Amino acid sequence: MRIKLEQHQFEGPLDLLLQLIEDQQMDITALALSEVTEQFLNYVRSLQEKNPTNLADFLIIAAKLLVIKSKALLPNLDLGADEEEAAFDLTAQLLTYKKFREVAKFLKNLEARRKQSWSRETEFTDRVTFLPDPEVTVDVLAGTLGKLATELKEIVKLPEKVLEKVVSITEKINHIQALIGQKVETRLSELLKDASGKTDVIVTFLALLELTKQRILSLDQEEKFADIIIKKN
Amino acid sequence: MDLNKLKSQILSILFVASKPVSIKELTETFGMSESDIKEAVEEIVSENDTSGIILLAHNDRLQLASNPENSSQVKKFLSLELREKLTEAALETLAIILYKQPVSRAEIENIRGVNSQYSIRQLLIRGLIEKSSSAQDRRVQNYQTTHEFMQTLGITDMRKLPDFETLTQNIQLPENKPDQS
Amino acid sequence: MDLNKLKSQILSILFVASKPVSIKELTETFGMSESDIKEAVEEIVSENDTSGIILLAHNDRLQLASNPENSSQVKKFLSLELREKLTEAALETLAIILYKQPVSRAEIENIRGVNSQYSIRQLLIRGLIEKSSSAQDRRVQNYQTTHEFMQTLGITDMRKLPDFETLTQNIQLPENKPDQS
Repeated sequence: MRIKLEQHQFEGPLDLLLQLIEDQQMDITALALSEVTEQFLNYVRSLQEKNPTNLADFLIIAAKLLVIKSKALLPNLDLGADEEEAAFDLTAQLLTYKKFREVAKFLKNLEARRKQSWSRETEFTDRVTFLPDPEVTVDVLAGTLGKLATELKEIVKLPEKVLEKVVSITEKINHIQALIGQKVETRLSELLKDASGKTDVIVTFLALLELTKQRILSLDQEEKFADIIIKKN
Repeated sequence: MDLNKLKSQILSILFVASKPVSIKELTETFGMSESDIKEAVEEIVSENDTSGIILLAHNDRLQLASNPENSSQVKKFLSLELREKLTEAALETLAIILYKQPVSRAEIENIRGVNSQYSIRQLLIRGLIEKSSSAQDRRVQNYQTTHEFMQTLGITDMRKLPDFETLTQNIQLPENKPDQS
Repeated sequence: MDLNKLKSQILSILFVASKPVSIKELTETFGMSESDIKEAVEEIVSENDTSGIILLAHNDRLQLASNPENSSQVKKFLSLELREKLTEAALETLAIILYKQPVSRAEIENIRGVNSQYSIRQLLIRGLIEKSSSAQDRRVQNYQTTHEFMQTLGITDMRKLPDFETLTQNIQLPENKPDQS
């Protein structure tokens, strides 16, 4: 039975990928992984609005899947040893994750027994002795609080930082459409010229796929391995 | 019920209760007769004679206590415990209470991002902080520094604490965002 | 010293202590070797199955607790609420910390494939995990499980948990079956 992906809350990209592979009932090969890439990317698109903070984590795995898919389609494609190795580690990563999910299930079963134990509230009012620590002065305490304040600031800021990292796909779609409106046609290399990292590249690809699907753009390649030409329909 | 099982359950209850419990309360919980409960209690009393935790039964009220025969070791342990320096965790907790008092345990834990039960106890035992109930909600337990500790620090007015304005402003709680992993 | 006497004295100390007690604190109190203390501790732990008050030993620290088998009676008597259920994200994070401890946040996130700051923070505030103090490199923050973890899941002896290999021996990804096409 297939789970409707959009309605299911996945704990993360590996959770989603395991589900997709198990749905496919395929061997875990590069081919199987490249088969589910499209579904994975579809989910990532839907995630944009639902839970943008986790989007970056999904995009990292999406990048690995795109590498695997490209290699399956174009075996001669050279993506650099690091990228390829990271992508093919995905199988090992999935297995480790699956094992820990089994441990999580075990813990859940322990919890479901509803057998808990409690410690005791020790009564110590009659033991209270005023005993300050001579090294603890007002300045020491002010310094400690200052450090806490700095740590807090970082915690509050972190989700914002994660969000900054993710370029919104809609924004990217608008950008590409505007660019093509001016030029009628452009090249992929042109679009990726200003990409500021792996995440940005993935988002550009996603935006392109989306626009092609909506038949706003068409993609063309003059010969194998040549730059991809993007045209307005 | 199996007598050993009943004895174990009574001990668990007395341990967690940490205050005297009457035989009557136990008969209600177990739905058993007073004589059954008393039989189990008497067995615990005689078995625990040499144990570190003994059962005191007085006027049908039951309470656990540490065995007085071990009192010299217990005293030694407690005095060693008191002589310890304040831990880093206790220091953080104390700093928060000093600047934000009166402040609740939940607030302290949200600021520190860790459970602070034991730090609070350490500070209470050493007389540096004390409980105060919240004016708005009597169920909320708040903490404040003791008068003695403020005197030791030489503070008469909270507002004169170093960087009082900036520090209290910067100690703000991160919001809970339950949709995140 | 007589082993039974030592066991009794350790129990008395743990009974009055207001926090988990380290093996080191006990060696100082008794002026005895670590191995003597540990022998007595292990004997007490081996009686955990049946006694109403059990000894939780974890990361060389000791704490008394009620027997989880008596959970429903204790709960009923004291009208306690059971602890809130853990979320899937918290369970995953806890699973990794349990079998990899002490473990860093980076390693947890690498296994889960997802930012785990929020889960870690929730587990820290609930006291189910703590920052590990014995880290070699102070800049790397490691995490480990606590006594509260044992109490929440009703674990009486960490050594009785199945090992990771046994627990996950049947877990595999769909295998390569040649000639499927």
